[in-house]
Formats: sequence, C-alpha cells, structure tokens
Amino acid sequence: MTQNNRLQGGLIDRSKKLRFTFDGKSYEGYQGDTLASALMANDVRLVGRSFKYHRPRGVLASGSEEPNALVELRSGNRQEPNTRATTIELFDGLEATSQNRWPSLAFDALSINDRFSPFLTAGFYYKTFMWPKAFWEKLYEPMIRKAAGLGRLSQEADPDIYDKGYLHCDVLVIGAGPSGLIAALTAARSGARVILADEDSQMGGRLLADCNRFEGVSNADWVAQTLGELASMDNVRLLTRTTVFGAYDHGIHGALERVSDHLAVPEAGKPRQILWRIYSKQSVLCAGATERPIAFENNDRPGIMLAGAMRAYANRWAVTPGKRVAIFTNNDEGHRAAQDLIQAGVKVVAVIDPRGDAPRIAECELLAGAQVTDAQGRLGLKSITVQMADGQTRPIEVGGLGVSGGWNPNVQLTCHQRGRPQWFEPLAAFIPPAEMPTGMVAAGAAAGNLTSFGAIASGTNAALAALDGLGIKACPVDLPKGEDNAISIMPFWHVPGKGRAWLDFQNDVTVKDVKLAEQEGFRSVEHLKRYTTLGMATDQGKTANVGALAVMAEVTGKSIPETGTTIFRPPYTPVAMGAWAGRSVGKEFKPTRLTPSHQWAEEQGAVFVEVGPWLRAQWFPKAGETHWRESVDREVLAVRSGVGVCDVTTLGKIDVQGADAAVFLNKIYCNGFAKLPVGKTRYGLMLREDGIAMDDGTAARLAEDNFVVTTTTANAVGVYRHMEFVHQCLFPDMDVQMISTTDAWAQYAIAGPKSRELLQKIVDDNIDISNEGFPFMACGEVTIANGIPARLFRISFSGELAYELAVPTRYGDALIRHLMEVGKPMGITPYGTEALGVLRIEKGHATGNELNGTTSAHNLGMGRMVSTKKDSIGSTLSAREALSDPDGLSLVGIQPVNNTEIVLAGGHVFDENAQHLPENDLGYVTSAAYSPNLSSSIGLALVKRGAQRLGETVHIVSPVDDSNIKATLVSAHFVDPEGERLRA
Amino acid sequence: MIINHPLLGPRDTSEFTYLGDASLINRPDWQSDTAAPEFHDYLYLRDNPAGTHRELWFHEQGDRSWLVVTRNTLTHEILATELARDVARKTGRGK
Amino acid sequence: MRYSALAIMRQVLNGHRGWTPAWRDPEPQSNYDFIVIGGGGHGLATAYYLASEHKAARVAVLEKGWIGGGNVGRNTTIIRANYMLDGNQPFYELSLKLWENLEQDLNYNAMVSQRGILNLCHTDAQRDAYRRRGNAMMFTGSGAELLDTEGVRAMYPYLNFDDARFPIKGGLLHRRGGTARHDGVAWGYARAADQRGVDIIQNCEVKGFRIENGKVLGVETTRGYIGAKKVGVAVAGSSGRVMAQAGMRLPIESHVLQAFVSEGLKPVLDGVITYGAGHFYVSQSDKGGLVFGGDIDGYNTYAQRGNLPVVEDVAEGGMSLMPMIGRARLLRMWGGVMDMSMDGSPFIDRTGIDGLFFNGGWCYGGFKATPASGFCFAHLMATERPHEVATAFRLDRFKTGRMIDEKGMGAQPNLH
Amino acid sequence: MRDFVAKTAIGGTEPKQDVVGTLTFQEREDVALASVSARPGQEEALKTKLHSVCGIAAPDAGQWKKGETSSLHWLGPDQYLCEEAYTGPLELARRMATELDGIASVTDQSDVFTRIDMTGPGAIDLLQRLTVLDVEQMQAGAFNRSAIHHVGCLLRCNEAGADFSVYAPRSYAISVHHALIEVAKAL
Repeated sequence: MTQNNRLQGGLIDRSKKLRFTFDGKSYEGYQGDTLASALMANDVRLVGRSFKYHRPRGVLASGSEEPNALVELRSGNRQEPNTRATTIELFDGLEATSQNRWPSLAFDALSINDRFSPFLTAGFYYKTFMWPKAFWEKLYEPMIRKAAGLGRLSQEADPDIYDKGYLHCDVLVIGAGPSGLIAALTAARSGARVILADEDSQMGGRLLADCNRFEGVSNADWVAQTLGELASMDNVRLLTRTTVFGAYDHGIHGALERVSDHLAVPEAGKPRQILWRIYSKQSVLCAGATERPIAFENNDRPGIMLAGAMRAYANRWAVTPGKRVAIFTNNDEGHRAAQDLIQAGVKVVAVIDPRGDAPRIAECELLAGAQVTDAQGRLGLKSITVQMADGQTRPIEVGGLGVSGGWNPNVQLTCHQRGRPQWFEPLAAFIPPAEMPTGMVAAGAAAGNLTSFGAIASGTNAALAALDGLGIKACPVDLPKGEDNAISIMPFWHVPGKGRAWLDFQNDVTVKDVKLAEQEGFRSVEHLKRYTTLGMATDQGKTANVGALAVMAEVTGKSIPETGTTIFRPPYTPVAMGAWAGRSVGKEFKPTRLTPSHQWAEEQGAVFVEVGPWLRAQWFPKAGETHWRESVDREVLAVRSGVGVCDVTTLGKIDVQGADAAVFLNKIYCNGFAKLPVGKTRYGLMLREDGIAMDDGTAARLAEDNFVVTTTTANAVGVYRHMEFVHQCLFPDMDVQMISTTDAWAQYAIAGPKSRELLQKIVDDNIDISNEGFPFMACGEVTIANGIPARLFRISFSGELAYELAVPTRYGDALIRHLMEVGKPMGITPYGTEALGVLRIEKGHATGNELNGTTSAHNLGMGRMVSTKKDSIGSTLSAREALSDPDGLSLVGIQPVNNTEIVLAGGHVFDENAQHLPENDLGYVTSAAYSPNLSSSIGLALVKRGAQRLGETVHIVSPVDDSNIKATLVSAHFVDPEGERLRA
Repeated sequence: MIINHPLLGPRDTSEFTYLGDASLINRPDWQSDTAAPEFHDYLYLRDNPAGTHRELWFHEQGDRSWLVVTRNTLTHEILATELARDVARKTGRGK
Repeated sequence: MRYSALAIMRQVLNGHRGWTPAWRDPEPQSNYDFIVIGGGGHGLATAYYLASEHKAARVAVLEKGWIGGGNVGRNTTIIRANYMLDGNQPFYELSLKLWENLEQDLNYNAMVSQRGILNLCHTDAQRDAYRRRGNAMMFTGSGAELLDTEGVRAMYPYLNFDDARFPIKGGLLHRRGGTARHDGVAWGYARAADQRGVDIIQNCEVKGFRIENGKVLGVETTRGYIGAKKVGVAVAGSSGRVMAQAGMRLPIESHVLQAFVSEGLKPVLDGVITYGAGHFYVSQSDKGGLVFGGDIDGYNTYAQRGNLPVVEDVAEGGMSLMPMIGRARLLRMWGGVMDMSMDGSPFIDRTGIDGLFFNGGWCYGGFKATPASGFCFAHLMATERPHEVATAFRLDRFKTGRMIDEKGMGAQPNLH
Repeated sequence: MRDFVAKTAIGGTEPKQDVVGTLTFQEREDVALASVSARPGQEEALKTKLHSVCGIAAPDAGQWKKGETSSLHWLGPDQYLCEEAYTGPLELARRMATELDGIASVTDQSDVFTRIDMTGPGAIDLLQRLTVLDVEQMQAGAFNRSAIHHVGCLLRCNEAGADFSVYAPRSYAISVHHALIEVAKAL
C-alpha cells in the first residue's frame, strides 16, 4: 500500500525510505516520520483501543500528550508496552503491535463493554460484586484482572544498558521552542553555563509545526541560525530527545535522554537511555502548551484529532488523516490551522466555530455559531453532524476533524513542589503559580504567552531574570519581529447532548461520569479523579483534566478556580524503570568488597557467601565431601584439635588516638577502659543511648594514647559514625582523633591448641610469644617474614587458644599462603564463616543474631558489665525496668533431649504443657548449629528467666516447620566453660 | 537536596546521613537527680515542627563532619548550616 | 440506598437519576458526645465503630480538607498481619479479620483481595528471623509458610534467581495478606458511618482545644467552636501539630514516604512481593499498574513530596529483583507524611488530659491497621479501657523501656 | 630482605592498566599514604610543621597541594592525607609520627585506598556519569570525597578536564574499577 495521505513538503527526508510493520502488515515511511505520521500517510486511522469500553481509537495528538495511539514497540525481550506512536521515531524494520484488544484490533471481543456502558458507570464496582462473599476473589476480581492493563511486558529480562549521570549548569532551559531557544541564546551570550533540553528529536517546538511566524525569516531558518550559534558555544550543552520530567528541591531536575530509542537496537556497549540529574542554579520553563479537545457525542472516533496536531502532521510530516477534513474550534488558532491545511493541499470543507462572531481567517466555508453534535464511523470517521446557528442540523462528510478547545500551558514542572497554578481568564486556562520552585521562571506558551512575539519576548526576559539571579551581566539579543495579536477564545468545553462525550479518552471518562460523580457527592477534584479515574491514564490527563474540571464547575455552579485544580506530580511523562536503576542491577546491584585472601580462597574452591557488601569464604570443601556439613564439621574439629585459620579482615578496625582516647572509650563502651594497660586487649560492649546493645568487639591499647577498636563486620560503618557523633556533638573538646583502618590490615584468626606452635614459626625469631611473654588478651606490634610489620592480638572467638595476626593488606595474600605452607605439618585447616559460627555458638559468644537491636546488656547476661561508676552512652536508660527485669529474657544454651533432633533458629520456647499462644511464649532461639564436638544440634536462645531455669526442660516449637522438640536449658558455654583453653 | 557545607560549599544530600533533631546535642547530665526522665525526654520526645527545624546530618561521603542544618520542613529551604562541634561548644559542651 | 447489582440495574433503567450522595454534607452541631479529629481511614473507621459497636448516637468527624485525602488515599494498599512481636501481632490479626468481612459489614466493595504476601530472604540470618516471625504469626492463627528458593521460583519464575548480587534463599509467605482498594476503604467507612448518623464535616480544621481543669470541653475550628464530651485525635502526619495545640510533645517525627505506580500493564504479578536485599515491594492493581514503594526519604518533612535518591534506590531494588520491568514505565510518584514513632509501633492511648485520646505513630503501616485501629480506638474512647489487643500501644512505654521495636533500630524514627 | 611479595588490589601481581577509547586507567601501587590529624590546640602548629616537613603549605578545604616529594590533601577539619612514594610498609606513617609527635595523630592509610589514575579526553564525560561532583568545574588542586557507584571514594583533579585520580577503598577497588571501565565503554 502506498502513502495515499502523504502531502507535499514537510521536514521529512524522502530520500530515505523506511519499512515497518503494524500488526504484522508492512508499510513504508520516510526518515523523519513518527510511527503516527507514517501510519497516517498509509491511511491507517484505527491504531488502538480505549481502556474500559475498548472503543476504537485513532491518533489524537502529535506529541507526548497522546492518550489513544499506544502500541507495543519491538518484540521479544525488547518489547515495550504503551509506547506513544506520536513519539516513536520511525526506523527501518520497526515492528509495532496494537494492544488491549482480542482477537484483533478491528474486531475486539471486549468492545462488548461498550454495549454495557450504562452499567459500567463511574465507580460502579464499589457498589456490586459483593455477593456471594467468596465470589469476589474467585470470580469477579479474576474477571476484572483479565481485562486489566493495556500493553504486555515480555516477562524477559531487559537486555539493554541504562546509564545515569549528573550535569551542572547556571541556567537550565526546558523546551526548545521559540521562547526556549531565545532564552538559551540570551543566557549563553552572557556567558552563563547553559543546558537546553527538548523532548523532541528536533529542536524548534511549534515552529516545526506551524506556518511561518516571523517577518523576513522562515521558521526553519531562524531555528537553524539560533541552534547553529548555540552549538558553537562551549558554555552550552544541547540535549535533544531529552525530557526534563521533574523539578525537585534546590534546583535539581530529573531528565531522561533517549540515546538509542530511535534505533532498532543500541550500538554495542552503548546505553538505551540516560537518566540525568541536572543541578541548575536557575531554570527557565519553556515547555509550551497542550491543546485541549471539545467534548461532544462520539468525539473519540478515529480521525478526530486536535486541530494543532492535524496542522503539525501537515506542515512537519506532510500527512493528513483524510482528503476531506473539517475544523471545530472555539479560538482563532483553529482557523489558522485550517488555513495551513489548505495551503498544504488538504480540502478543508468547513471551519465550525460556536462563536457567532467567529473571524474569517481560512479560505473555506465558515460555520459561525455552529457546533459539532455527533460523529459517525466506528472504525474511522465518515461524517459529522453539525448543528448550525439557526438550529438546523447538517451532516458533513469528512475523513478527519480537527478540534481545538483552546490551549493549556504546560505548567506541570512549576507545580512539582506543590504550587497550585492560577486561573487566567483571557486564555480560559491555568498558568504557573505565583509561588514558583526556587530559581524557576516560566516563559512562552508555558507562561500563557501564545503569540510568537509574546513567546520570544517572554523567553528573553525570563533569561534576563535568571541572569540577574546569578549576578551575571546580560548582553541582550535582538528579537525577530513576529505577529502579536492576542489570541481570542470563547470558553467552550462540551456540546450539550444525551450521548456520551469523552473527556479522558484513554480511561473512558465522559461528561456523564463527571455529572454522576457530582450527584454522588464526589465534588472535590481529588474525589472526582479518584472516583472516575480521570487523569490517571498514561497521559496523566494532559488533554482531559481542565475540561472535566470545567464540567464539574458547570454542574456545581461554581467557577473553575473555585472548583480547584489537581496537583501535578513527577514525572512529566513516564520514565522507564531501567533508566531509574541505571547500572545498579543484577550482580552490580551493589558493589562488592573482597577480602585479602579472596583469590587464594577461590583457588581452594571455597564456597562464598554474601555478608553485607563482603564476599566471605563460607567453607572450604575437600575432595570427596558431598554435603556442606562434612566440610564444616571437619573445619570445626580441626580448630578444636589442631589449628585453623580464618580471614577476619571484614571486622571493622578504627584507630583511636589522643590524650583522651581512654576517656573516650569509657564513654562509648558501657564497661571501663581507663585502666587497661598498654599491650592489653579488652572485650567491650557498646550500648545505644536507649540502653540496648549496639555492637561489641575488642579494644587493644597499643600505646597510652592509641587504641585499635574492632567492631562487628555488619556495624563497622555505623559504629564509626556513632563515635564521631559522640566526639563532635557531645564531647567536642576531648583530645581524640579517629580514622577507619579496616582496609589497611589483612587480619587472620589463627585458632586451636597448635596455634602458638604455628605462630612461633611465623613471627620473626626475636619475638617471645610464649604463654608468659604473650599471655591471654595480650597485643603488640611484631614483625614476620624478615621484617614485615604486623600486629598480634591474643584474643579468641572460638574459645580455643587463639590469636589474630594482622599485616598491611598488600601482604594478606602472601601471609595466608605462608601460614598454609608453614602450618602443613600441623594439619592447618582453613575455616569459613560457617565453622566460625559453630565455634562461637559452642562457646556461647553473642553476635548479630543476639545483638538484634532489642537486647539489653542484662538480656545478654552482661548486665554487670554496665558500670554505674561512670557515665557511658546508654548507661542511664539501660536501668529502665524492662531492660533490667530479672524475669525478662536472658541468654541461655539449648540442647535437645534427644540428640538426633534439630534445634531451629527462630523456633519459640514454650513450657511442656503450655498452649502455643502469644501469652505463653517464653522466648526464641537466636542461633543454632550442629556441634560436632557434642555430636548434637545446639542453640542459643533468649528465654524469660532463662538464667534461673538452667537444667529445666522446655519445648522448642516451630510450626512453620511442623517441628516441636524437647530441649534442656543449659549454660551458653557448651565448650570449656571455665575458659582454660584460652589461657593455655 | 543540596546542603551548603560550611567548609566545602554546596554538597548533595546523598553524601550525608541524617540523624534527627539537633537537640540530641543537649545530652542530660547522668548525675542529675532526675537523670532518668531527662534522658527519656531527650531521647524520645520531639518538637517535630512544621517549619524551621534544626537537625543533624553526617557528611559520611565527605569530610566526616557532623553538621547542624536549619531547614524548613514545609518547603525544604535550607536557612543555615554550622559545624556541629561549634554548636556543641556554644551550648557549653566540652569534655 | 443499599448498593447491589439490582440497585445498579434499577438505576440503569431510570438513567442513573436515583443515585444520592454517598454521605451527607451536614452543618456542625454545637456539641457532640464524640468528636473524631481526622477524616482519614482511621478517623472514619473510629466513628463508624463508635456508632456500630458502641451505639454512640452523637458522633462527628472533623476533616480539615476532603475525607480520604491523606495517607488512606495515598498508599500502596497492602493489608497483612505478619508481625513478630506480641505487642503487635494480635492487633494486626484482629485487623485482618475485620478486613475479611469489610464489604458485607459496610455494604461497600473495598475490593479486599487476599492474594498473598511473600517476604523474600537472602541470608541465613534473615531466614531465621522470618522463621521466628512466621511462628509468631502461626500462634495468632494468621498463617505463615516458610518457602525455600524452589518454592519461591515456583510462584514467581521471572524473579532474578540466576544473576543476583544477593541470591533469593527463600521467603515467608502470608497467604491471608493482600491488598484493598484504598479510596474504597475511606468512602466505605464514610458512607456506613453517615448512614448510622455520624456527621462527617469536611473543610473544618481544628485550630485549638478548649481545656479546663485538665478536662477537654471541645474544639475550636475554622467553622466555630464545637463542644464534645470526648475528643479523639487520628491525624497521622499532623499528629505533632494537632497535639501541640493541647501542649503535648510526642515520641513522633513526621517523614515522607514516596510511592509509585507504573503504566497499566497486562497482569504479570498476582500477589505482593517484598525484596529482602533492597528497599522494594510491589503488587499489581486491578487496573494493571504496578504499585510499588520502598524506604522513607529519611529526613523530617511535612511536604508531601520526596526527592530523587529514594526513587532511584527503589528502582534499583526493583530491577535487581525483577529484571523484566526495565521497559515498564514509572507513571506517577507521590509522597505521604508519615507519623514515624520512636520504635516503629503505634499509639492508641489516653492522654494526660481527661477526655482527650490519641491515635497515631502508625509510621508507614497505617493502612493495613485501619479497621483494628478504628475498632480499638472506638473501644478506648467509649469504654475508657484499652482493647485487649491494643494494650501495648501506650505513650509512656519508653519510660518503662517496653518498646515494641520490630526492626530493632532504636529511637531513630527514620530507621524504622 | 622481606620474604613476602606484595599484591596490588586490582591487578594482583602487576598494577592494572586499561585503555578504553581515549582514556587510560592506571592502578598505582607505588604510593604511600598517611593521615594526619591535629591534636586540639595544635592546629596551627601542625600547618607550620607540615610545611617544613613536606615542603608545601597545608591545603584548604576541598583542595590538595603537590610538592617535590610529597603532596598533602585536605581530608577533614584539621585532618590531612599525606602522599609520598612507597618505600616500605608503614614507613611513611612512622616517619610522620616522629616528625609530628605531640602535634598530630598519624595513621597509615597506604593500603586503605587504591589509587587509579585516569587520563585523556573524555574523563569529564566519564565522571559525570559516576559522581555528583561538578567535575567540569574541578581545577587542578581540587580534592574531594564523594560516592562512585555507591562507594565512598576520594577524587583528585591533577589537570582540569584531562587528568584525575580516584582513590577507592582497597576492598572495593575491583568493583570501582569495573564501574569505571564499563561506563567508559559506553561513552
């Protein structure tokens, strides 16, 4: 099929033919076409179906405000639902499919809804589907859900890359129509850093769509000159295909650049889109205006569109919806549109204008004081019915009807910070609010200046205001002369009549629906929107809201401003989820931290586990081991009987120095540190100010004025922040300085009866680490491998004779290999976080599972550690009754009566015969593991009065696992309760 | 939002971590006879104004300064920023 | 008029001329037995249960704007009883039971839909915490199932199982959880309350309380003074502002929570999913939009709007969990002011002032609580005794240290 | 001499070098870092001392200064980061500690950060997609901490527009490097 509806001229490149398909049928268009213009050229008027009634629909608009012409673009994992045909740039091989219809666009089974429309009025579903009760979820809702939505997701992962970025400028100009171009030029010539962004593929705005506006220069030439100059300046950045979609606090704007959407697929490695956060000191909104329709019976027929759109299709894309068209307008622009169409070679049979004194502008029949009362042609407009000034009706055969009910300035961004637009009577439209977002000025049609000269004048003035705000001296620009007759309009919202007249096309909201909402008391705009779904479609009601507001005003007898306006929220046009996420997806969702022994552990075939940002070795499987438990049990037993090594670099390490370092630690730990001698380490418990345990760890005193504080892996960042708070905000004059050294040191736990034997072969000869020379809790600086500086701590998490050895991180890899080599004769065994967990549970050491943000020192059995002789964070409030209640939770060990049964972490504790109800709940198991040393599953639990109940039998109940076992409450120290091994 | 750092100039709030009302600087005296109720009010009760609010932000991805930021909770306009340590000293906090 | 298919049929025949306003628009009387401040979900539910359960005759709801214009009309519509702590879970179970009979009770279709909520876990510790929580849910009869990875895959095969930074290790499934049509809830309660004689007075802002010798006598409003025997405050994000008029400071901060909806899409997601490794939860509405949200912005605010970093954080979570939504478009974002409490749990309590009651601190979880909150608040106002499932929601719990801290974040509202 | 071979954070045995389009990325294992924090009351004394020790004046907030052998970076209030050629583990920190005894607290940071030098045209375009800092305006001498792909890094401008150094936390270095390379490919 050839392009029957293609006219002469236009801004398309006829030398570049492009092939595309719509619903499987192939067509041809030209470079510069949109899918909408190309379909129109091929006389395809039916392109979509409405949401509720499945009414046949055609193209209404020529830009991003389009409510009807939505398609699924591309196929496979790039299928993109709800894409506006009016903004899709045609490319060769483009595939588009109509949506929300079955089996076909021309015959849609659910158009039956249209027949039932009397039942499906606004809010009908609130009133029914309630009987019988069970049917809502079983029958009614599934039916409704089947019909839900418009386009389909592919349900495959999006294959494209999205980038995000930050741009900074003095002046951001939003929209590159006449006012935007001149505003950018004014600011740029004055030396400001300028960003000019426009959502279209070409800059120029309405100048691309209308007849020439300026004296002595064509639209095209003026745009070309201005853009040329802007492009030549290095203080200007031009962003085409870029929608500034949101105005956020302090001049930050969100913008989406469609880098590759005009291509079949993005170039290799290149992003599909970029989400820019634009940091602007000043912004000038030149977003233009959106034409609005007039509601009349069957005003949604395919072929009925906005007059300005029809004009744009003729001038820019050289296409028309039909050979014979008419215009229905309440303002002069509609007449100018008619004249443009005539000049483009379209037969305009009549201009219909409800104004009795309508001006004669177009060289065609003028029906003044007349209005369109109905339209015929279900799948494509055939004719319209016109009621003449004298009351007679007259049918007119047309293939297209252009409608203009006036223009709504695109004030959205001026209201993103909850400003309310103001009603402007001369235009019968809303203009930007008095309270604008900081640094924002509006110009051109967006500010209500609809004439060409008014637009550029206000554009340059807005730029001057912005420059003034920046304190930049402005160099003015000379403006081209342009027509400047104020646009004359007579508010005219809908043609009276019995039938359905559409306000919100996509969501099928009609004049009747608005009247019904009013009748049922939903009179506030918020209620109206919610009750009728007005303005909630993908076009956000750009062409619908004001009309509906006018109808509501009419029926309530109030003025439109009294009736109110809705709140505008970002985004201006919808933004793909992929763009919001950028590269933070899949494995790159969050960055990864690697330990110094990572590469070595990989070589050993270690299994890794995510611990916050870290990847840690979970266990080290050996050949022949078929189940993870075999590996873990082996590692645990090796530590208890020989020697094991574990990378504990992930623990937070904070270097604390200063004359008041010890006094400072006294503040952040509930136990005392002032008297800790140099060369010694001490366990410390850190409370939040509310008396709940925050973190625990050790502090090693390397010198009078120097400690190394260790934190748990999970809390390293939070603890450092807390310490800075205590210093800067509470005790600013303390002589203490701190900095994180977590990454500076590779640290290994070397644990087990043979650990000293091993270390003696590791540390340089001159160093005495005998039990006497380096007793339990000793710490100090040593050297290894001929003078590599290292730190040695004799601390134990496992309960065995154990040390932690730290070297500068770059030597971490060498150290683990060295340890494994030297330790071979002793059967050294690397162990992972699983074995680490088992060992600490066997020893009864609390970790994150116990320090879960709700446990007090008392709950953890460390109540006595909270010194009352000094002030420390949390000490006062930890004395509150519920935190120190002897009958409250306390940490105990759990051992099944029958050692073949398994203790489950998360199981709850009940007395033998108690009913399993919340009020009988005694507590819960915080951690559990299989102890190869006790040949039994064991656990730690927080149990009411636990400490007083050791030896008693309880039940560990986990209904989600159908598990209920008998267990004994025991001391949390399953292994070596006296701690002899530590000191051996 | 953008916080005008007293030393570094305008910095994006994504670099900061928020704590809450700057009254958290006024930690009560642990030895006061009414320490318990004072700590309760200090930690738990808030003015929560709809308007000017003095609040603590930590420049985590920056110079690690705690700041006291005066911000309007209705408009998000930022009226002043100070180093928290200076504020603390002014309110008589020391060692 | 009773709503029914038959009623609609009749109206079709007479051109819908017979529909009357869903609720009256009465002038305030000079005094009432009960005044409920706040025409949101909780306030309307309170008034409804005062009238229906406690046969209170002279009840008024005072709303400064239009009813249902706050958080009940601005949320992600999730209902659930999947809490862990004894102070909370029985309360939410009562709420769920009330949801389950709401339509019949109100004669209004609020579209309560128990499509199931799945909380995903990504670490062993998280799974253990879910087991603890799931068991607590079982003890109140709310129902819970602990799924492994394969169990999750069977339900939602398109989630990211193979290229995940934090692999899905399982999840906690709460089948009785689901969604409800948020506006329908507000309007249903309003209409049912109105039919039981409750005066719903819109555009009536409370400007102050009249209090004498420690007893509340009434409220000063933009429509004049209105006397009352008892006054209940249920104003969510405005709690601080309103209670300040009674000279009270609260353990509450106001924060903004953003929520998001995508363009309408053919159904792909039946239930509700929450991501355990990022701030993202999602469901799909009966109109086809993906309704999703994440964490609060994290700074004190009364502006009903948020900023970009949180939007991006939510989308990053969403894309990491559901890589298929990359080409779905975010259509609209909005923000609601949350009354974030110091332990993340609410208050339904008396105040130091006789006859003045407070309901608030719902954080971002107020919607699911609507029925039970109204039910228990009405019980407290009518009987002066807390309802048995709401005894823990006391304003003085921080004095004794009896916090109800599900997340274990302590006295920092923006972390709850 | 010492038996251990040092590993670099990204390259392992050899410092990593990549060329992507017009951009060159070079991992630097040969620099030593030490943080220096003034003791209360010694703020001015520290500045004077640093001048004599490093041969350059202490930089102002958001700045760094390059000297003959050592350069100084402003880390925080009264806190600086000193960089010199790497001579051996902890050696810079120990030398500074003796020099500044009683005036400042010194902590070795050599292995806390991994320095990645980025040179060539396009550096601005790359950084605009990774950091909120206004890199277009960064002049030689600018130095800031900010986030790069969620990781807190130090960013140093050596020559406006064309020569930057990123200091990434060592444990995150591979992630940050990956982000730099991948985004560079997309420019």
